[in-house]
Amino acid sequence: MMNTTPRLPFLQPLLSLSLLIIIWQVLASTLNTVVLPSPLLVFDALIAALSSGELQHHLGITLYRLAISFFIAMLLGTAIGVALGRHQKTNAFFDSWLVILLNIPALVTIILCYIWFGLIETAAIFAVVVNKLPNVIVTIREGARNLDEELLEMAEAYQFGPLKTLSQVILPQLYPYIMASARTGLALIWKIVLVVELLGRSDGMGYQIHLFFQLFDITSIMAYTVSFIIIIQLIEMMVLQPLDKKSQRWK
Amino acid sequence: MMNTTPRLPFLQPLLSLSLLIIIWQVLASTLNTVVLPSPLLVFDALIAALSSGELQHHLGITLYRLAISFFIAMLLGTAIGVALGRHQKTNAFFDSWLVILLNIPALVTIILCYIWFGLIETAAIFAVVVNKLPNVIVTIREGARNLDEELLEMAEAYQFGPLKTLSQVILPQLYPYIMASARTGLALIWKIVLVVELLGRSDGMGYQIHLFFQLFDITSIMAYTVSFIIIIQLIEMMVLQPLDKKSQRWK
Amino acid sequence: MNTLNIDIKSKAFTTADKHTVTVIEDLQFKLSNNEFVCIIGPSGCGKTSLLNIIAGLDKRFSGSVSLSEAGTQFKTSYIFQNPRLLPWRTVLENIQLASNEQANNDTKIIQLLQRLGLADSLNSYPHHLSLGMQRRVALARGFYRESDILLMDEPLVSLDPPTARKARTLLIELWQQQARNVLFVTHDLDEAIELADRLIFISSSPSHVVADIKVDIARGERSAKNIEQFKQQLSSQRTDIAHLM
Amino acid sequence: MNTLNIDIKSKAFTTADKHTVTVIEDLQFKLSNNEFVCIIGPSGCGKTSLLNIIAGLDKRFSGSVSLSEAGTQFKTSYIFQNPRLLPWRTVLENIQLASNEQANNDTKIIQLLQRLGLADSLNSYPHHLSLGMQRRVALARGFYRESDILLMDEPLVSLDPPTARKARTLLIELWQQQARNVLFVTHDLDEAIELADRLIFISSSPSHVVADIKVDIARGERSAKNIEQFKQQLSSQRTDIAHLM
Amino acid sequence: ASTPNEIRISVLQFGTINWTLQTILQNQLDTKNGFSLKIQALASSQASKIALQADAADMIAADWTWVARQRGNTADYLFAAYSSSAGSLMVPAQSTITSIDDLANKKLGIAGGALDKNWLLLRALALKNGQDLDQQVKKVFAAPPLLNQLIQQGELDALINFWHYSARLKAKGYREIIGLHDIIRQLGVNKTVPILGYVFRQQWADKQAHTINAFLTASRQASDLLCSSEQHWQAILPLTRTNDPSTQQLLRKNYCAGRVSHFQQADIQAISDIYAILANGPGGDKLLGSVKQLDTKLFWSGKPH
Ligand SMILES: Nc1ncnc2c1ncn2[C@@H]1O[C@H](COP(=O)(O)OP(=O)(O)OP(=O)(O)O)[C@@H](O)[C@H]1O
Ligand SMILES: Nc1ncnc2c1ncn2[C@@H]1O[C@H](COP(=O)(O)OP(=O)(O)OP(=O)(O)O)[C@@H](O)[C@H]1O
Ligand SMILES: [Mg+2]
Ligand SMILES: [Mg+2]
Repeated sequence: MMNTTPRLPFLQPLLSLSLLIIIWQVLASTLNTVVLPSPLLVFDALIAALSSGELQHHLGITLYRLAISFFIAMLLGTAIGVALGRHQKTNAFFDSWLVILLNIPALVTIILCYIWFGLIETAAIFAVVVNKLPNVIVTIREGARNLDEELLEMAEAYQFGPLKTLSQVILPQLYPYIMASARTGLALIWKIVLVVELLGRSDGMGYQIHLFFQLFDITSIMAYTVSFIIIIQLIEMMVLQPLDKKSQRWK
Repeated sequence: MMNTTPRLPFLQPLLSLSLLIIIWQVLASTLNTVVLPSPLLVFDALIAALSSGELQHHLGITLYRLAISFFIAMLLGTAIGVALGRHQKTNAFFDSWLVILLNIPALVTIILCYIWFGLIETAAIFAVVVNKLPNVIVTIREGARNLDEELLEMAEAYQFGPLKTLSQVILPQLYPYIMASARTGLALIWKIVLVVELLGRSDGMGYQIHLFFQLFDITSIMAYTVSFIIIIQLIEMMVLQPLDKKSQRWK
Repeated sequence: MNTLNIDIKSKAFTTADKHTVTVIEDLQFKLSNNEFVCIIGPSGCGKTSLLNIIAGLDKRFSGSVSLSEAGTQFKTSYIFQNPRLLPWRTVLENIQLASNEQANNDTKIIQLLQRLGLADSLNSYPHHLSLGMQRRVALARGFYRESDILLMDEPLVSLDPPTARKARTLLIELWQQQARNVLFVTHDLDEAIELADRLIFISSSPSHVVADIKVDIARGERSAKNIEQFKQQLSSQRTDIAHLM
Repeated sequence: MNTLNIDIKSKAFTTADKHTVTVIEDLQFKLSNNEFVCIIGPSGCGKTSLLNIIAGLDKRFSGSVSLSEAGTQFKTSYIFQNPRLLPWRTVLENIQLASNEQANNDTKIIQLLQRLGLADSLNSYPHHLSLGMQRRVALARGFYRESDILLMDEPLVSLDPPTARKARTLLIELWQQQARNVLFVTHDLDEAIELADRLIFISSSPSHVVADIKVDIARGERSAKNIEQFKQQLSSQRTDIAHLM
Repeated sequence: ASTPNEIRISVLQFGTINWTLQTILQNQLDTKNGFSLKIQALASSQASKIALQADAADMIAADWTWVARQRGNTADYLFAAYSSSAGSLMVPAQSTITSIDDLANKKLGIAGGALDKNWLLLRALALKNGQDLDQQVKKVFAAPPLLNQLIQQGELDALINFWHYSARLKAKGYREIIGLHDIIRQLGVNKTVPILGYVFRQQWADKQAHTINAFLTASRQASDLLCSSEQHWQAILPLTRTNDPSTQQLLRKNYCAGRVSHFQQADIQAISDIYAILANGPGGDKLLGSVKQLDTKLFWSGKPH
């Protein structure tokens, strides 16, 4: 694989986004339905939502929930995933728990959390974590099962100890799995947060989007979605991609 | 990692499931709320749903949708993931499309699909695929970025050609990523199918579960969930784990 | 095969901290008439880089690797410095996969493996073999494949002397049966003199050819004594390359 | 360090098709008094398996590896048959990580690397080095770490003769500075005679010790000539192990 | 795209409209009135709105507030009144709350989110009394069934929910503080207006006016059957999804009370007045869009436009 770094790192995304917007515009004007508003309409709605300050409020709250549950789920999930991936017996025992946790409908966990904890913030965040956690575990577990045994032997022979082995030998090898988890995880958590907010919060993007949905106001839904995607795209460009580059330096 | 195969492969899951059911029973009887029905109640509801034939009908339809969209998403996602992981330029161009696709709320894609195609089966399946696809792509892409360059060079020197390289060199290395995708994917698709069925189908588990939710009939929701989890657990034990064992034979 | 012209003006690598290091500079030689050529040079001088370029794996260099008859293609077999077997394929499958024939001649593969002392490991996976055994499988893979040029990057290290001896005999035999050009990288001068038609000595990097020496002992007469004598002669006559021996 | 008793009753592997293959059977020897012992045996006989057992990496064998003074622990340095460097760490970091000291002595590391001809590669990543260079880094890593026993699995293959010579000198020097037991696996009898106090010859698998020979040439006098003479003598006296040379 | 005289209608499986529709089918009121009815049961009211958009249904059920808003977006929907059943504000039997003035600092559950018409009208009424509920109560927005559960767990002090959820609470002994129609009356509109109706495209209606009128007749006949005949009521009883006789009775009572027999100019006027109250009240602009004046053309007049 070539490691050619493009001279203008922002040119490519810009071009590709423009193309996407053009496709969107063409589709919108040929179909001409309320369901697919044109980019301009959405942009107007976005500006309106911004200038009323509403968007910032809800976006902020959702991002806050997203951030907390993301970090909890990633940390916990990586720890459990490594443990299960390395200890076949523990895994054989807990595997079915994991299958169950993975496949309980979000609806069920969310309702249970709300009923048990009440309609409070903790319940919402807990519900999101419960929904994301098994995905992280399963992905990291696959990675932990496929570690390079030669390097692990080296670490053992040189008596690295558990901490050094984890940080210097295991985690670097899990990097692609962690990144896959993080990238799909941000998206998944965002989708779960939407449902969590819909079912029992009085603020946040999910709450708002559902209000718009009741009014069938697709334009506003799109505007809110666009604002969120911009944030994620920024995280991708400012955090994840530089991280990729840094951690792949040795290749 | 030890490769000790337990003599009774079904004993472990059985034990762990029993433990889970005991915990559930204890929780249910101490809390004593409609929200957490006891295992026995859920079992009764399950039997009732089975004997009325309703469960089989809805479960069958949901599994059918799940199977089709799962295979489409996995095949397409693996292909695109490998392409993006191996071609940095293509990836730089399409990366933001992927971010967008990942982060469009399921609600939006589902509505758009239904509006465009009508409330038909194709729309439902397409909507599910659109929601799952980017997850597969992102995971496989990480794998494709981290292929062993030495083996790829070997394949090139020995003129394997694209097909043989893919099947003999690339796919075996992607195996853990594909399994991570498959395991989290079944769960994700199931969750999306629930929403897809809620928003525009007159059958399937999602449709049923939401009806039960409106009546706050948690027992029936649990019964339906349990039936689905049993299916997935069977897939795990009959298909995925033997596949794991077979493909890891060489270790 | 017609003459292969190797003319590498420069091969450079970029290091992690963005420096450019020139590894090969103005390295030229020719291969023709199904010659067996050994390449000798210090560790890190660019031998593997050179083989990679010739095998077409590395295209980012300035210069050319070309045939005298333009337009013709050549097929390479490459025995890498480490085995590079597919871990998820058995010994037999690994060798079969590398062949460009439609139908595999399993008897031939088994014969090859037998002569390399691997008759029992036909259906083993590489992870279940010792490193020396893996290297021998890689040898068999390279030998089995029909090709116009055989590249070998220190193929016989990690083998015990009797096994290495057998492998050398086999190599020469196969090369005489299916004539082709061979480029053989080694650090072992004895081995080189025993095998080669020509010895090419390479300087440390940025590397170029410092000596191109014909081994003029007849193939039948390469006894330990004669090899020792040739070596003595070489080191006394060519003091300029004494530091490479 | 007190005496290390190696007594392996049996070491077996299970292959992919569920067969059990016994690789080592009744292999015993002792290590004491900071000896330098070379192990010689055919490829695939179980030398690496033996070192893994001694290093404590493989616990699934019957028999024991024990110290004469029970209860004491020993620290190993292990130079594997392939480099096994952490790809995401630079040369310097790889060596630092392997040390069990609290504070690293970078000057010492740099000195070591310099003597191995790697002064320029301090901050390179392993992937950017040639295989021979990677092996030298692994050497430096093993040498740098303080330990009671140094295990080396064919550490000097893939090195050109001058570099290998330098590495041998360095090894002996370090061993004399920081006395410890050394187990050195090699296929090169010359090298073994030059380095060792004792040569242990091992049969093909299921392997056991077939000869345990003291090298009685004083360390100052191990010239090429004396080594050659020792070899001659050995092969004429011990015809039972001629097939291993 | 449907065959002549056919109506494809998408409704909630357990919604009250489905009681009526099932009765039509069970008694062949559709063929008797000269049309054929095809019911597509869906699991959420949003799903039926998608169905209408996707042209997978000719007719759905919705509030006139939603229709008004959609007309603002150039969707040419029409509304034919069906029921005036409406939600109410409920409290536990032993609660100290006796009027909306007592709501201050209480935990109030609100179904349907911040733009629910029940909530907006309640706020308008409170504002008229000099109280800003939006500031003064602890609002809890959540899904309707979840709210019903939460108030039974004592997590809420009061709850505004949709009418069939309120009815279930009432059957359990919960007390109604005020219903939507009382709120409207106190706001100065002295008429019980329909809330829910059948909604369809104008384009379709222009071609199917006769069928629609036949359908509306059948719908009224079916409702009357349900309220007058015990046998017919028993036939749809499973659709109420409750085994408790008192809840069943309450549901039936409310259902029958909500029937709309005549829809006249006076109703349109009253709805216009309510619309004006909503539009000028808090949150109204969001619910109804920028249109401050009800477009009275949205009501089905019985003939093509
Ligand atoms: N994981 C394994 N599973 C099955 N067999 C194995 C495994 N590891 C090694 N063996 C077998 O054990 C024998 C000894 O292997 P080992 O690596 O110890 O040999 P060695 O003496 O180091 O050889 P070499 O000189 O080639 O490195 C070989 O025949 C090999 O096939
Ligand atoms: N990917 C790379 N990036 C940067 N430098 C590299 C890279 N690959 C090789 N080099 C440098 O190129 C030089 C030659 O490497 P090469 O592997 O060709 O050596 P070699 O002659 O095969 O050595 P050896 O005998 O040790 O195998 C080395 O100095 C190495 O540091
Ligand atoms: Mg090399
Ligand atoms: Mg070995």
